[in-house]
Amino acid sequence: MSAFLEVKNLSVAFPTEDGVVQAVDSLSFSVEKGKTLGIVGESGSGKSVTSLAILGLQKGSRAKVSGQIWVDGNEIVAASESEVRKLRGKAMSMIFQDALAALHPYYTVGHQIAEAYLVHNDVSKKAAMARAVEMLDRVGIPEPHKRVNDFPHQFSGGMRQRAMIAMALSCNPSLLIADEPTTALDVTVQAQILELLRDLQKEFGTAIILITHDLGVVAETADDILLMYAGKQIEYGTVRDVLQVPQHPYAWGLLTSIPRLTGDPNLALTAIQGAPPSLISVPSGCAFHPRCTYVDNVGAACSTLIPELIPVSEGKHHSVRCHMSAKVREQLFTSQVAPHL
Amino acid sequence: MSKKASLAVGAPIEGRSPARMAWERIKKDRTAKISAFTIGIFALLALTAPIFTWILHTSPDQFHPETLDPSFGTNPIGKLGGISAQHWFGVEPRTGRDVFLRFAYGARTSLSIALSATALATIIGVLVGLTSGFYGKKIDLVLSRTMEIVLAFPSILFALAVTPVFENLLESWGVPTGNATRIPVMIIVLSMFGWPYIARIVRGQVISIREKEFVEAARSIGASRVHLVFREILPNLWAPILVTVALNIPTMITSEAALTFLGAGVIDPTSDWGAMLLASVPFYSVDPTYTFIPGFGLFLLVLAFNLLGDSVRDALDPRSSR
Amino acid sequence: MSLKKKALAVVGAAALASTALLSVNAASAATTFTTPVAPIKGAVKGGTVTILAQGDFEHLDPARNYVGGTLDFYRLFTRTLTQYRTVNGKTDLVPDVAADLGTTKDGGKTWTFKLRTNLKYEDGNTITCADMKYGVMRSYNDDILDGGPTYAKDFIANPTNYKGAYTEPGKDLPSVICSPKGDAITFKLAIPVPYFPYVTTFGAFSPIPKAKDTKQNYELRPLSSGPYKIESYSRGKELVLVRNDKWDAKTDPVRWNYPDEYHVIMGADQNVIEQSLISDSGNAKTSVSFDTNIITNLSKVLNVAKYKDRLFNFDSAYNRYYAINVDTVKDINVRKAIQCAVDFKSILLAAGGTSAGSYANSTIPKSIKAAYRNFNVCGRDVSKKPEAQLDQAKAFLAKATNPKTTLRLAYRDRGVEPLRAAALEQSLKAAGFTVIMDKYPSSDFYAPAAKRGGANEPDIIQTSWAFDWAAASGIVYALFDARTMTPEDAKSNQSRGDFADLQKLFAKADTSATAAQEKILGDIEQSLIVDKAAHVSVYFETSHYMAGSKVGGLQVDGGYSTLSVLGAYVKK
Amino acid sequence: MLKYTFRRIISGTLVLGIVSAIVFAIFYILPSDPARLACGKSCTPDLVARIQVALELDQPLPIQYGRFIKGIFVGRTYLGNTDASRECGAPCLGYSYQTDLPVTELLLDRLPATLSIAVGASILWLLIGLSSGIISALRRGTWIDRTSQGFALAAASLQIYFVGLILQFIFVDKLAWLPMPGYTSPFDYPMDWAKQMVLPWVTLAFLLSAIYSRLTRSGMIETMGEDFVRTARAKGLSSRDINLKHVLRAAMTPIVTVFGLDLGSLLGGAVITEYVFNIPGLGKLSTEAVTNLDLPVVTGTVLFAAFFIITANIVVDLLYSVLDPKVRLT
Repeated sequence: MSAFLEVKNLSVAFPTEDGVVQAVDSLSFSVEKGKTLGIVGESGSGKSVTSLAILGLQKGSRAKVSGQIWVDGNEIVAASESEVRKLRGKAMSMIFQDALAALHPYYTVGHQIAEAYLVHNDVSKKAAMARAVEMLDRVGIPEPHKRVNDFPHQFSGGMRQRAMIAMALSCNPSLLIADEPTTALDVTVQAQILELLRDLQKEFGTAIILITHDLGVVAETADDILLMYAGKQIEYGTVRDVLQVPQHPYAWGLLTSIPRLTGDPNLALTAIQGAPPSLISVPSGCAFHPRCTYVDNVGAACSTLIPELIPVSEGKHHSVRCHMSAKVREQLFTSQVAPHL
Repeated sequence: MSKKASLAVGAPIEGRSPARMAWERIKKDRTAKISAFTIGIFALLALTAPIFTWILHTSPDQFHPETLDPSFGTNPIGKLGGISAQHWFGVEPRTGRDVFLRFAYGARTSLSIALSATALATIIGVLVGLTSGFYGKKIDLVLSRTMEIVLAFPSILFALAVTPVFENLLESWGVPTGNATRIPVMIIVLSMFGWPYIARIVRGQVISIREKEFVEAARSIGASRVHLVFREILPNLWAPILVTVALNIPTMITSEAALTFLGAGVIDPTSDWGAMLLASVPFYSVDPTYTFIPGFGLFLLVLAFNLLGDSVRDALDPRSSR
Repeated sequence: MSLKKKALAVVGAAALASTALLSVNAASAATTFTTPVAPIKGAVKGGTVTILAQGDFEHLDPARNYVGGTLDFYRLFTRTLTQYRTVNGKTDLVPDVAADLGTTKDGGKTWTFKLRTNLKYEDGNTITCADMKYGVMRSYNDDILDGGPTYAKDFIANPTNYKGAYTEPGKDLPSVICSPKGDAITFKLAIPVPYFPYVTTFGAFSPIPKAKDTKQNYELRPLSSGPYKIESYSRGKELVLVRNDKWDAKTDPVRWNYPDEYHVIMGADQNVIEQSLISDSGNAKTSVSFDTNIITNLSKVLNVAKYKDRLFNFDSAYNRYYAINVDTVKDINVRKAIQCAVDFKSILLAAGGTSAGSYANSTIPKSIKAAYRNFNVCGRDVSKKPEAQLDQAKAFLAKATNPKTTLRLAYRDRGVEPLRAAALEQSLKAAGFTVIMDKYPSSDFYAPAAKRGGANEPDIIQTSWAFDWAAASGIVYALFDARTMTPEDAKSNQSRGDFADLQKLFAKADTSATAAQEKILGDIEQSLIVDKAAHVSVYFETSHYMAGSKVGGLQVDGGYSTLSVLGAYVKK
Repeated sequence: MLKYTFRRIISGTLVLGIVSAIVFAIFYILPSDPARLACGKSCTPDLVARIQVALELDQPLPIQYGRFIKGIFVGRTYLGNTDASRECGAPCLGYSYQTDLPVTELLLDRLPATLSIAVGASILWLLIGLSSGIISALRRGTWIDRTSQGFALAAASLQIYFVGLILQFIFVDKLAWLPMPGYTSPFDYPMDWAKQMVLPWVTLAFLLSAIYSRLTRSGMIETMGEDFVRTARAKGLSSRDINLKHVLRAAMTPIVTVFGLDLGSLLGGAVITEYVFNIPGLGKLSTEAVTNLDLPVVTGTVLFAAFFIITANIVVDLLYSVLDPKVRLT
């Protein structure tokens, strides 16, 4: 079975007054039906831009998109807006980060869900509203037939996020992109939402892309992980591989900065030094090199050459972008990183 | 009329030397440069008007009956309102006064009244806005209500109506009649309706700045209120004030011309663009040049100020729409 | 410009008019016009003629009416003893309630008019001689019925010192006598008034039944004796006239009755009415105005053919002049210098050029042939050389033994008057004078300008005069006779002239017959302008009235110098 | 909502009261004597004294003001300057010095002309302003956008009294397509009414549509960047639906506000437009009254205009709560 979503060499660039911003650079990955891919990175690393590119939402803007995106056999990058439009909402839909901003303030929640349903289904408005109630019920909104007439601002944060999910799922999409769906929510609600996503995935066999900066969330929900830094994928593999034997120093940094109940409480948490780079002036060579503690192991290449994405080991679905050799990485991981995990 | 809509002024400017950054942006902005140049020309014309009196050997008030055709509705002899080497913009019907000189001296009147009114409105607006925003509570309530009430006045109508009243008042204090009372009255009336716009913006800004750390810091080391207001808060307000002032000037210019056009402004023989337009009404159909010149001058100057105002706003707050 | 000022100016003249002589169309008095007026060519009946007015009528009470446009208009419902009839551009005096133009056997001291006996009011009652007499008697109460001319009271002999029908309700006015049959009325006058039949055109000589007189409220609903009656009158807003079916066209030599209704709509301002008439839209098509001269849009309407057709241009009675105050400007050479410095051209330009008026050397118009003199002012024919004579002005100023080079110019802040004053200021300056411009508010000008003495007494007064009827007597007595003045108030003698030689001539004129009197008055004016240099007439104003395209039958009325609506009809 | 409306009306009335007090005070403290102004041409000191009593000018100012306010709400009785007393029914704003007509009546007489201008012009400027603004926003950066926005910027810098005369010169004098502007009753002569109103409408709409075009454009563009618009696209809505139902709907709210305020201030008298075109509306009435120092009429027009502005403010606030569900009126 070929992957439901196949992204090949995706690049997105924005021309600005101060030069071209390469927001996403030659990204390749795939997601199969019923599976979840977690895309992880700091803000500005290109996660959201990638998701918008998949939905073809940069069409008509100044963004320059290149590469290929195949959704259920349809290529998105070269397709026209009207062709992509037919796929949106139905073949693929998206849950946005800030549900308050992402919902229209002047329309009721029910109206907005029904609207999404109406676009792709030739039914009466009444039937669409019934669908909205059904979806709200499904995502766990109490008294959905009443709340369906509420405006977004009348919902609590968690409920708004559920409403977003209801809207995104109203047409049973095959691909769901969830952009930081739980960031703004408190932990219990966060768990409920993730639980909900999992249930729905089981029921509908949806492919999910979960965009987050929270490795913990990914660990719980995803099948694959894609690690992004400054617009590039720097590590890609199964959750198991990436979390257990992470290859990239950035991944090490991320993992050691998470407090764990199981680890050695005497070991200090290490934070990644420095700040994420501005996309206007991406460091030359490996974009991570100014923050990388292991540059000395390589030398000049780090600041001059952009490392290739190479498989960690032959034939394995786990790749990394780093100048260090596999051997050095393994050594460093076992000696310096593993103790902190 | 809808100036209120375009007065949306951006958030406080932060970062390193915002003035420098804004200046850099303006220097790159061609529209801003052309506008500034146009305004400069008008200002120069206004300043050097007496030189032209000397060059043309006549004054803006001098009648030239020889340039008029007494039978044809007192129209200037010759095409385009009597434009000639002697009378560059033609002459006025009925009197034969030189239109170029009246235009130049009119720029003087219009600009000086508009700028004085803007200055006065800004001073009042800033003081009221600062007081209202900084002290809050009852003072704020009273001042905000005052602004509300002033804005509820039908401004043109009221300005027209109070002009004779103020004039009477000044006269009763011994100021001679005519433009000696009219001009100060106009400045007062124009600024009377101009200050609330500025005060409103300043107040909003002060409220947002008031609680900022640096103010808190100054407060904590026991700085006086005057020091706080003038040394800590005011310097951070120059950007929104500048934008408001920049966009206020063209409004003042047009209001001045409108008041004069409606007969409550500058009185003949003092030159003024609004007065020229008013005087052109009986002749617009036979001598459109005479209507066109002050009208177009007014348009150019206002457009230049509007464009420059927009540029200043964009430069100070690039996030605002462009 | 409203004609109201004409009336105001005339009030002053009326008081002196006791010896005046009417010269316009005097010859027609010999003929009688008792037959109905000939129909207007092409006129049709029906429709409504609208009259646009800036304000309400000052007074509609016949005894109080003294305003040009209203004097024309009120004839639609008021008949007077005699009246003017204008047809085909010719104005004649005709008997109206009277059956003849009056006869006198004692050189104008006693006048008898035969009366028509078959005339009816709108209520069906017959108009009687007693009603005519009552009309005169009530007009004596000019304290209550103010505003009108006082000719009746001034001319009719009053041996019993009668005070009016309201003050002395039981008393009689013995100088007005009705014949036993009631078919003739006789007036015994205090002095001979050869032109008395012209005086009887005024409203005091209209029939008013005593029973219907409501004193000062009568003007709200005057009883009609003409072809129309008042249907409704809302002061300041609207007056509606409808046909009066009791009126008999066969008895009326003056009036027509083409439209079904006349509507007077009041309260729009000058420019609104001008534009409305020019636009010819809506009911403006059937509209006309008698108080709105086209001023603001004059250049436009004069230069566009389609407007010209609807425009009525005619000389008004208005003369614009400068009075030179001989009390303050004592040296004749200074006055002559001022006279020479007056730039007729730039002043008329400021007023609107030759379409707005015509140059005049004299305040007596050319049309008053018996009195007009074609003299030069400052040695030149002003209609040919209207420019200022600056060299002569400077020469005169140099000759002055008592030089006065700083002059106060008094003028009114109204319309183009400040601009005209500015034009004079400039030429005076060019001649070497310093000018202090004294602008007075429109509402308060005549009194301060006429005040004698004080630091602010003007040296030159920019003012105007409109004659009540076309005779030198209506002009010269009012403007130049020193006897009108008091030590404090120059009244209408703004130049404050009191010259012994001229006063002698006045005395002679007082007792002279018509033609001789006019000649003497003409001499007085010429002397005052040429020899005394106390007066500079600049121009006569031209009236420009406009009518809607659907109004026909309008005529320039020689009696009232206005556009008459008597023959108006709505074009089909 | 009802409670809020009620409260707003109360506070609006209060503001109107303050405005009226200020207007009243300024005009009646004025050195020139109202009685002298009301007296007219043939004035005598005796008559002035009589008028002073008739107009109650001999009373202290607060009492005069109190009676003035009483007149507005319940009417009042004037002595009249002759002998009969006059009943002036509520809302009584006194009598004009110039025409002696009740001010209320004068205002109502002039209202239709002003209403004609305001309604006609506002329809026109909304149509032009909104459509050009929408097109500009949708075609952002294209020549259509640049042309229309350049035009709008220029138009916003033009003056009614200049454009009015120039348009009149072109369309009335040169081309003779239109009659001189003025006011005729639309009920008697609808075509003539429209023809005479065209120029005032176009002139006013020309300038205001420029402002609305800029406002609409910037509002649309700002809204287009909102997250909810992205959501709508992600749902697969057509661009038509997105622009009309999502973008425009959100961008309209502030425009409705501005429109309400503009219309409100226009209803009090389109002073300059009426003056330029000589339309006998409220604005023209007020300029005439100012020229003649007809204080009761001046007071009346200023109050009437303030009434419209304040009412417009209240209506706009209520409307806002309907348009924007987030706004809660408390």
